[in-house]
Amino acid sequence: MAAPWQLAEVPGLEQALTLKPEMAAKLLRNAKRPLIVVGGNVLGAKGEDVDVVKFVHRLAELTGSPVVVSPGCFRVFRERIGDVPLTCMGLEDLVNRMRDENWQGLRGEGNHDLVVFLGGIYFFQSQLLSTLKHFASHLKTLSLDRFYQPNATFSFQTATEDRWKKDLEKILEELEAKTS
Amino acid sequence: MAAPWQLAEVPGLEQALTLKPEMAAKLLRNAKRPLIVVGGNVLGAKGEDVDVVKFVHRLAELTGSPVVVSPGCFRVFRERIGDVPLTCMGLEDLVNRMRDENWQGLRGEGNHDLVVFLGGIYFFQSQLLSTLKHFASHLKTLSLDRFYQPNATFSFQTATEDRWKKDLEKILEELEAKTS
Amino acid sequence: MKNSKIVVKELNSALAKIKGLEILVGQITEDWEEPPGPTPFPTLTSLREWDWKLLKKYQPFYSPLCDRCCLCGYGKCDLAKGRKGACGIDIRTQQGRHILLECVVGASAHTTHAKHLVDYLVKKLGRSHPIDLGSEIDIEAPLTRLITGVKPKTLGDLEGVLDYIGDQITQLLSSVLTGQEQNYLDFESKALHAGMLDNLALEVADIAQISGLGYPKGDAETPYVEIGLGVLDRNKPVIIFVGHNAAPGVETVEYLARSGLSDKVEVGGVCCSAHDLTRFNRGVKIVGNLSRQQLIARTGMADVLVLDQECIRVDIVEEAFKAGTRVIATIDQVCGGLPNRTEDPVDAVVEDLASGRNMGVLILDPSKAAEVAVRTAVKIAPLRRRELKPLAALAEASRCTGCGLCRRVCVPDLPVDEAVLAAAKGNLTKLSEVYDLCVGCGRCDSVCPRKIPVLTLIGEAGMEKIRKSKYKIRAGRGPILDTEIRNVGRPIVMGEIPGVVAFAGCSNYPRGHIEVAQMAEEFARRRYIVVTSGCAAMDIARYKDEEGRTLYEKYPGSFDAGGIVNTGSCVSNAHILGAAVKIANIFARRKLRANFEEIADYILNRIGAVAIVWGTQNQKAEAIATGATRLGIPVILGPKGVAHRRAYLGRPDVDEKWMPYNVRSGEKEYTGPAPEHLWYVAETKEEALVLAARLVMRPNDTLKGRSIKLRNYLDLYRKLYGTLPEDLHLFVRTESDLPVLEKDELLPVLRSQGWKPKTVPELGTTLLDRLVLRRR
Amino acid sequence: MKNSKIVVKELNSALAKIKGLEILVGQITEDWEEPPGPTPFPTLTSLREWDWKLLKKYQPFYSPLCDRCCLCGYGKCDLAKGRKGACGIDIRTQQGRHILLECVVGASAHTTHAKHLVDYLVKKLGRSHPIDLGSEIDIEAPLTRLITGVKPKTLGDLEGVLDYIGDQITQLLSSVLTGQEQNYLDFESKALHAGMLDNLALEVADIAQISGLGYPKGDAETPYVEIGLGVLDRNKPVIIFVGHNAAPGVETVEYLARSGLSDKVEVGGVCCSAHDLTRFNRGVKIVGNLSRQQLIARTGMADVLVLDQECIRVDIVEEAFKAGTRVIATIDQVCGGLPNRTEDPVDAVVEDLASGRNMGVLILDPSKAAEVAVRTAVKIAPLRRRELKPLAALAEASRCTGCGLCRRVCVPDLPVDEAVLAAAKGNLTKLSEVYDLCVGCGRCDSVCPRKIPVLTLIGEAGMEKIRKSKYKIRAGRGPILDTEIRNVGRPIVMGEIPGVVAFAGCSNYPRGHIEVAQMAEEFARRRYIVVTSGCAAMDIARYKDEEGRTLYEKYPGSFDAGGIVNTGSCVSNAHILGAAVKIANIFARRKLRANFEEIADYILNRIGAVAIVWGTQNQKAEAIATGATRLGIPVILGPKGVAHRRAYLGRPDVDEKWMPYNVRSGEKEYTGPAPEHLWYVAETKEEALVLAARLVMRPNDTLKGRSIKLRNYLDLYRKLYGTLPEDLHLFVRTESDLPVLEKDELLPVLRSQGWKPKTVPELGTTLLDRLVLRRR
Ligand code: SF4
Ligand code: SF4
Ligand code: SF4
Ligand code: SF4
Ligand code: SF4
Ligand code: SF4
Ligand code: SF4
Ligand code: SF4
Repeated sequence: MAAPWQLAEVPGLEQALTLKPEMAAKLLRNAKRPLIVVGGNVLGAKGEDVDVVKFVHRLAELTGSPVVVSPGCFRVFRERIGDVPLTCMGLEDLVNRMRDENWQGLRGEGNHDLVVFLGGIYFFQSQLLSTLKHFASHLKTLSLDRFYQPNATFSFQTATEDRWKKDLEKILEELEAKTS
Repeated sequence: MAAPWQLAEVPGLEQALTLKPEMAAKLLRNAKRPLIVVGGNVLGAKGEDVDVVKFVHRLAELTGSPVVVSPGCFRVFRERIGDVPLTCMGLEDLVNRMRDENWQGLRGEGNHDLVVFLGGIYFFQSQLLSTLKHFASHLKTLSLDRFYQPNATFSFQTATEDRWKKDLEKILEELEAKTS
Repeated sequence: MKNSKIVVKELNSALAKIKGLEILVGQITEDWEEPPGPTPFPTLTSLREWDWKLLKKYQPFYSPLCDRCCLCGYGKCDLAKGRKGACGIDIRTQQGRHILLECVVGASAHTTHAKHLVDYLVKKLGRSHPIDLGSEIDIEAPLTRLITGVKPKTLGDLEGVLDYIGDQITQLLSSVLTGQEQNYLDFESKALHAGMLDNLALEVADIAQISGLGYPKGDAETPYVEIGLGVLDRNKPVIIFVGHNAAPGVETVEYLARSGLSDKVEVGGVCCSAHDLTRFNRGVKIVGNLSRQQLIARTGMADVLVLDQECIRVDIVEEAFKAGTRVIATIDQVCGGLPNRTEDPVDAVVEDLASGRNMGVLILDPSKAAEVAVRTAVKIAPLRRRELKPLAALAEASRCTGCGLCRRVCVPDLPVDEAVLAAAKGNLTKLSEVYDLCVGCGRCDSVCPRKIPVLTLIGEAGMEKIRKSKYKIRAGRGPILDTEIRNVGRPIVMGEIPGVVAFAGCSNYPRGHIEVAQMAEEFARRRYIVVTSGCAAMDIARYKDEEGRTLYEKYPGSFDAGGIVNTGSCVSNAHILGAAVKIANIFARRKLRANFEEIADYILNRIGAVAIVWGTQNQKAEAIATGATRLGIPVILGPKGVAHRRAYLGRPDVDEKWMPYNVRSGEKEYTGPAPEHLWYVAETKEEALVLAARLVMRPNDTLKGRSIKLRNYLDLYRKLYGTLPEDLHLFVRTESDLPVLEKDELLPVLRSQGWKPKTVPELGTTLLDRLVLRRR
Repeated sequence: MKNSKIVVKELNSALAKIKGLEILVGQITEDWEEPPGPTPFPTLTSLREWDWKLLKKYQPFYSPLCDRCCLCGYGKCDLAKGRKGACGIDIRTQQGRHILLECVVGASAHTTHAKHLVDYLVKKLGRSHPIDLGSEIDIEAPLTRLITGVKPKTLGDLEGVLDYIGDQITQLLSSVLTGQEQNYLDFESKALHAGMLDNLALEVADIAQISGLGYPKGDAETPYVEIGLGVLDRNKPVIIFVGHNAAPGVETVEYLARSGLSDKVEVGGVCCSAHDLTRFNRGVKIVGNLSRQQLIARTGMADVLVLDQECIRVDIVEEAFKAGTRVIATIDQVCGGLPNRTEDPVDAVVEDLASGRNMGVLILDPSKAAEVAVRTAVKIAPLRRRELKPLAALAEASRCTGCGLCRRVCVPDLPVDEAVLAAAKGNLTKLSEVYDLCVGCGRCDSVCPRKIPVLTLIGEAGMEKIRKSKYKIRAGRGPILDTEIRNVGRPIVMGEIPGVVAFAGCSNYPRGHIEVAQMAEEFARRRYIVVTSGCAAMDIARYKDEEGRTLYEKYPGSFDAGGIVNTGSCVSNAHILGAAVKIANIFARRKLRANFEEIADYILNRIGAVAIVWGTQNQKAEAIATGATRLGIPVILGPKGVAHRRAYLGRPDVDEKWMPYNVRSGEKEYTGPAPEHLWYVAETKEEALVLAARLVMRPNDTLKGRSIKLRNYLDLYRKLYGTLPEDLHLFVRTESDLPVLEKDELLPVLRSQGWKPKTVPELGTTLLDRLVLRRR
C-alpha cells in the first residue's frame, strides 16, 4: 500500500494497486470501452512541465476513447484539442451515471469498463473514486495523476514531476508501439 | 504496511514497522528498561506448537526483564516459571501506568523504554497498543504475536505457525549468542 | 423546579380551541414534604464539579479505534502523533467527543423508547393513571426523585420528566458539533450527564409499563418462563417480537385473548421485548437475544416478525424476507423501507401480506399491528412445514478455499475457516463449537469471497442444539422492594453482605455466554447479591448444572445475600441503580430529593456495588454504564469493551489520589484505592472476578465489612492466581480489617509489603467539602 | 395541534407551589382563521411520502470517506466490497445513517442556540414580549407557520416550537443507534426531517432576536459596518466575541453604554456573533470569520476573547492563552475546561483575570460576563503594546527540511512547503499567496516534524495585508418584507427575474474566498436576486473592484433583481427559505398553515431558487442545506462538500424521472429535468455558475420566464465553455421558450439534438396526486 497524497485519505485495506506505465498501457489496450475523464484541476498540473492537454489528446487518439472534460477547464481543451470527441460534464453527474450498471456510456454502446481519471482536485477526485469503488463493481478506475489515489482500482504512485512526465510519455509510447 | 490480522483494524498511516527476529533481538538488547507483557489469550497460542511459557521464561532470563502476566493466565505462569519475577496485573491498569511518563516502572527505576507484548486477545491488545501509540511517545512497543499488530511501534508480520515458532526461537538464539 | 413543565397534549385542533384541557400539576402542588436539594432538573453544568472530582480521581483513559476523524466537511483529519484536526481538536479531546456522542445516542434511544411507552399508555389508560409499584414500594422512582426532585404520581407526570430529558439531550448533542467544546474533561462531564439522563429514562420507561401493564412489582418469586431457540411450538402459527418496546406484543396478547386464540398462536420474543412480554404474560416465550437474531430470522421460525425499536439487526427485514417471513414494523425509528399501511383497513393489509404482495408493512399503531400480525400468521402458518427446514446444504462448505477471511473478520476471532474446512470433510464438530461461541455478527457471511453462507452453516451445525435449546428463567421482577432495602441496607453497608454485583449488557462475548453464568454463580455462592437484566439475564439462563437446573432454579430471586435477581429488560437496569439510591435514602436516611451529589458520594464511599457488563454492543450500553459511574458505581467491561475506547482508571500506586475529606475533621485522609477504578475493561473472566471482589471495597467499610470483603478477595485471588495479592497492604487499614482466621498468615505478608496501620475515620469520608461536619 | 404544549417555567420551587403561573395559550386560542393543513407538528413519518418522492427522483449518491465503520462496541467493521458490519449494515445504509447523524447534530446546535436566545430574551423582556417584525411584515414566521401550523405572537410561543423540535431531535437521534433503521431512504427521509427542524430553529432564533433586540426588520438599506482583520483600534481595550450567540455581546454593548465607555472600548466579533452584534449596534466591527479565527487568536489582537457557542475552534482557549489573551466562556456547550465563576463576585473574577491567576473563566450569565469582560479589558489593555506584535521570527522557516508534510495535510492542498522554503530564502511572496487562499485549518502547523509554526509564518507573511484589511458590509437586514414579496413574486414566477441565488456556508474554500464574490457579482449583474448570510456574506465583502468598492456598495440591498441582500448570520438563512415560502403564500395564495408538502411542491415546480454553499465545514451547514432541499430548493456545494459524502442527483438522461402530474388532467407529463439535481457537489466555480443557471429552471416556468432563464444559461455556457450546451433540447419545450434573438441560431442545433416540441401544461405540474384538480 502506498501512502495517499493527502495524508488522512487512507480508506481501509482496499486500496489502489500501484502500477507502472507499461501495465497502464496494457489495461488501456485491453479495455473494451474506455473513457478518459479530465478533472477541473488539470491545468494546475501544467505548471509541472507536463502538457496534459496534449497528453489527453494523444491518449484519446490512441485508445479511441471519448473524453469527458470537467466544466472547470473544458473551454481550454475545446480550444486546443477540439478535434477529438470532448464532452463537457460535471464529474459528479458523470460518476452518478457510471455507477448505474445499465447506463449505456457516452457512446450509447454500454457502460465503460475502464475509466481513466486525471486532473481532479485531489480530495474531490478521491471521493468520487470512492463512490465507484463501493458502488460500481462493474468497472475499473485508473488514476494517472502524479499523486497516489487510494480509492482507484489502479493508480500511479506519488512521483516526482520528472518521473510522472516520463511515465505519461511511456504510456503513449507503449500504446503507439502496439498501435503502429 | 502489512494488513492487520482482524481486517478492519487498519488505524491510519502510522502503522507498526514489521521486523525480523534479528532486529527484535537487537531492540531488546539495546533497551535500557525492557518489560515483557503477557496477555490473557497466550495459552490459546500454545496449541500452535509453541510453548510460550517457556519462551517467556527464557526471554526474561536473557533480557533481565520483569514480566507482567495477565490475570487470565497468571496462575499457569506462576506454576511453571515462578523463578523469574512475575507480576500479576490487568493489562489496562498496566498500560494506564505506562502512559504516565513519570511512572517509575515495575522496578521503581524509571518507566520502561521498550515493552514487549505477547498473547493478548487480538482486538483488546490492539486497542491498548493504540493507547500507548497515541499517549506514550516516551516508550516503544514490540508485538511478538503471530499476528501483525498495526498499533505497535514494531510488530512481527502475520506468519504461519511454523514461521512464527522459528522467529521466536531465532530471537532467543540471537540473544543467547550475544549474552554468552 | 426550574425546568418543570405542564404538558397539554392532543388538544382538539381543527379550530384551534382547547377542548378538555387537562393541566397536570402533580409535580408542582405535591405532598412531598422533603425540601428540594441543590440540583433539581440539573443542567449541563449543575453537576460539573462532581464530575470533575470523579474525573480527576479516575482519569479518562483512551484507546482510539482509528487515528483519524471524519466527522465533518473539513475532514478527514489525521490525528496521530499529536496532530490536530482542521477544527483544532486533538485525539484526546476527539475521543471525549466520541464518548459524548455514544452516550447521547444511547440516551436518546432510551428516551424515545420511554416516550413511546408513555404515549401508548396515556392513550390506553389516560394521563392520570397512577404510578403504582405496589404496597411494598414507597419510593416508586428513586432516580426521578433524586435527579429531578419530582415525585411522579401519574403517567402525565412522567411526560414532564421526559420533556426535561429531551431538552437536555438536544443541548448535549449540540456540544458534539465540530467547533464547540474544547476540553476532554468537559466532554466527559457531559457524557456523564447523558448517562444519568439515560438512567432516568430507563426508570421512566419501566415504572410506566409496570404501572400501566401490571408487570410484577418487585415479587422475588416471579413465575418461570421458557427461554431458548427450541421453545416455540411450530405446530401453531408463530409471531416473534424483536426489539425493546412491549406495546405491539401486549396488544397482540390481548387480541389473542379477546379472540379466544391464546392457546392457538405461539408468541415469542427476541431481546428485551421478550423480557417485557413475559413480565406481561408468562405464556410468552423468550426465543433468544441479539447474538441469535440473525439465525432466528434465517431459520424462518416465525410466520410473522414484528419489529419495534432498538437492537434490531439492520438487515433483519431482508433476512426475514429471504426466509419467507412477513415483517411488520411498528415504530417510526425503524421504518425499514416498508410501505406505511397505518391508515389502511386491516383486511386489505392482511390480504396483501398473506398473498405476498407485500412481504412487509409499516403500521404505526400497536393495536392494528397486533391484529394484522395475528391474522396474517393464522392465515399463512398452515401452508408451511412444521419442522424447521434445514438451513443450507452443508455441501456449500466444499467450495471453501481456506482463505481465512471469515476468521479475520470474526468479532471474537473464532477459527471459522478451519471449521468450514472440517465441515467440507464431513466433520461438524468444529463448526458446532463455533456455534457455541459465535456472537452472531454475520461478518463471516458477507466477507466470504466464495459466497458461502457461513453463518447458515454454523446454524446448521448447531441445529440439534437449537432444537434442544430449552431453559427456564424467572420473569423480570422489576424494582427492589423498600422492605428488602431495609433488610439488606445494614448488612450491605456493614459488610455482612460483601457486595452487590450486577450483570448487564449485550451478548457480545469473547468466549461465549457461559462465562457470564459462571461469574454470576461464583458471586451468588459467596452470598453477594447478584442482580441482572437484559441480554445478560437471558444468557445466565442458558447454563445448566449437572442436574439440569439453571441458576434461576438454584438460587432465590430475592434481593438478598445469595440471590440472583432478574430485574427484567434493559430498562429495568434502573432498579439496580435505584436500589443503591434507596439504600442511601431508606437505610442511611440521606436526603433524596434533587440531591444527586450527596447520594452519589454516599454510594461511592459506602455501598459495595459493582456492575459487570461482559458484552457490549451499542451506544445504550455505553450510556447506561456511564450513568452508573456518575452515581459512584464502578463498571467492569469484557475485553470487547475497549471498542468503546474509554475507561476511568484510578492509580492505586499514587497515594494523593485517595485522600477524601474526613467527614468530622475535614482533613484529607488516605483511604486506600477504594474503589480502585470506575470503568475498567478486563481481558478475561479471571481478571473480572477478582477485580469485582476488589471494587466492592469502599473507604467507609466497617471493620467487619472490610474483613468479609477481604476474605472473598483473598480467596478468589488465591483460587484464580494461586498466590496472595501484592496490593493487600493497600486495602488493610487496621488489623481488624483482616479476616480473623487468616490474620496470622497475613500479618507477615503485610509487613513485607511495607504496611502500616491507618486510622479508620469514625464518621467516614466524603468527596464533598460541604458535607464536612464542621463546615456545615 | 397534537403536540403543542403549554410551558410553565421557573416556578417558585422551594415549597413546590406555583407562584405567578403564566399559561400561554397564544398558539391555541388564536385568531388565525386559516384552517390547519394536513401536517401540523409533523412527526418522523408525517412527510415520509413527500421525501420518498424526492428521493426516488433525486437518488442519494454516496461518496464514503472511509471503508469502515467504528460507531459502536461491535466494531470497527470493514464495509468495503459489499461487506456488512456486525450489526448487519452495508455501506450505503451506513452512509445514510451518517448523514442523519450530521443533520441531527447540526439541528441540535441551532435548536440549542435558539433556546439559549429565547431563554435570555424571556428573562430580559418577559414571556409575553411580542414577536414583531415591523409593519411591513405580516407573515412573521413563514417556516413556523408552515411546519407547525402555529402563528407565534410572543416569545413564549416560540418556546413551544422549540419543545417540539427538541422532542423530534431526540427521536431522530435515536434512529442513529446501532441496530435501528434498516433502509437508506428512511435514513435520508429522517435527515430531511432533521434539516427541516434545523431551518425551523433558525427562524425561531432569528425572529426572537429581531423582536427582542431591535435588529433591522427587513430594511433594504441597513447601515454599512466595518469588516476586516485590520479594523480594530488597538489604542483602546479590545474585546472580541467568537461564535453565534449575541447575548454576551449585547450585554457588553449595553454595559458600555451605561458606563459611558462606548467610545473607549473596541468591540469586535468573529463568525456569526459578529454579524448579529452589528445588527444590534453598528459600531461593532466584524473582524473575520472561521478561516481567520486561529490567526486572530494568535495575534493576540484581543485583550479579552468571549466565547459563546458554535464554530469555535477547539483549540482557541489554548491559543488565546499563549497569546496572553484572557478568555471568558459563557455557554454550557463550551465550558472550555475553565473554572465556573458564575456565582462569584465580579470584582474577584476581574482581579483574578487581570492578575493572570485565571487566564480564563466560565460565566454562565451574559450580563455578568459582559461586566467582567469590559472591566478586565480596561484593566489590562494599558499594559500591552499598541501595535500587533510580530507573530514569529520568520527565521523559524530556516529549519524547514522541505519534507512536504504541511502540504499533504493542507485542506485546500496549497504548496505550503514550497512557500516555507522560499521564506527561508527570504522570499515571502509565496507565503503571502498561501495567506490569501488559506482556510486557517492549522493542520500544517501541528504536522510539522520540525515544529515550525507554519500558520504563524503565514500570518506573518500576510501581516501587511492584515493591517490593511478593511472593508464595508451592509449589516444583516433580517427578513424579506411582504411588500417585496408582492413586488417580486410575479416577476420571479413569471420569469422576468431569472432566479434567486443564495450564497451561504462556511469559509472553507478550494481556491480562496474571492470566488464567492465573483459568483455573486455574476448573478447580480444578470439581475438575479442574490441573497447571502453567514461566512459567505462576510467573504463577499472582502472583494473590491478597481475603484475600491465592495459589492455591498455597488449593488442595492433590496430583495429585487440585481440586489445583493445580506440577511445576516447563519440563523438568518431562515429568511431566505422563508422568502420562497412567502412567494408561494403571498403571491400564489397557496395555503400556508401546516401545509408543507403543497408549498414545497410549489417551490420545486415553480420558484427558481438555488443555494450555493461554496464552503462547508460543520454539521450545521449540512443540516441547513438538507432542510432547503426538502422545501424544493436545490443546493450546490463547492468541491470540499464531498466530505459530507452525499448528493441528491437527478438523471437528466432518463425520461421517466421527469414525469410529474399535469395538474389539470392528472396525466404524467414529461417536463424535462428541471431542476436537474437537488444536491450537487461542483468541482469548480465555472461548473457551479452554469449549473445554478440551469437549476433555476422549473417545470412550470412560463414561456417568457423560461426564455429569460435560457438566455442566461446559454450566455454563461458560451462564456465559460465556449460552445452551446449539449442538453439544450431538454430545456426547450416549445419554440417560444427560446430567447427571441437567438431563435434562428438555436433551432438547427435543437433539431440536431433530436428535439421535438412538447406541450406546456396550462395549469402546471405537481408531484402530489392530491393536488390534481379532477381528483380533488
Ligand atoms: S471534526 Fe475536526 S478533526 Fe474531525 S474531521 Fe472535522 S475538522 Fe477534522
Ligand atoms: S457470525 Fe459468528 S462465526 Fe461468524 S464472524 Fe460473527 S461471531 Fe464469528
Ligand atoms: S471466507 Fe469463505 S472461502 Fe474463505 S475460509 Fe471462510 S468460508 Fe472458506
Ligand atoms: S474514524 Fe472510523 S470511519 Fe472515520 S476514518 Fe477512522 S475508521 Fe474510518
Ligand atoms: S455500527 Fe455496525 S458497522 Fe458500525 S461498528 Fe457497529 S456493528 Fe460495525
Ligand atoms: S512540514 Fe515543516 S519541515 Fe516539512 S516542509 Fe512543511 S514546514 Fe518544512
Ligand atoms: S492553515 Fe492554511 S496553509 Fe495551513 S494547512 Fe490549513 S489551509 Fe493549508
Ligand atoms: S457560515 Fe459556517 S463557519 Fe461561518 S459562522 Fe456560519 S456555520 Fe460557522
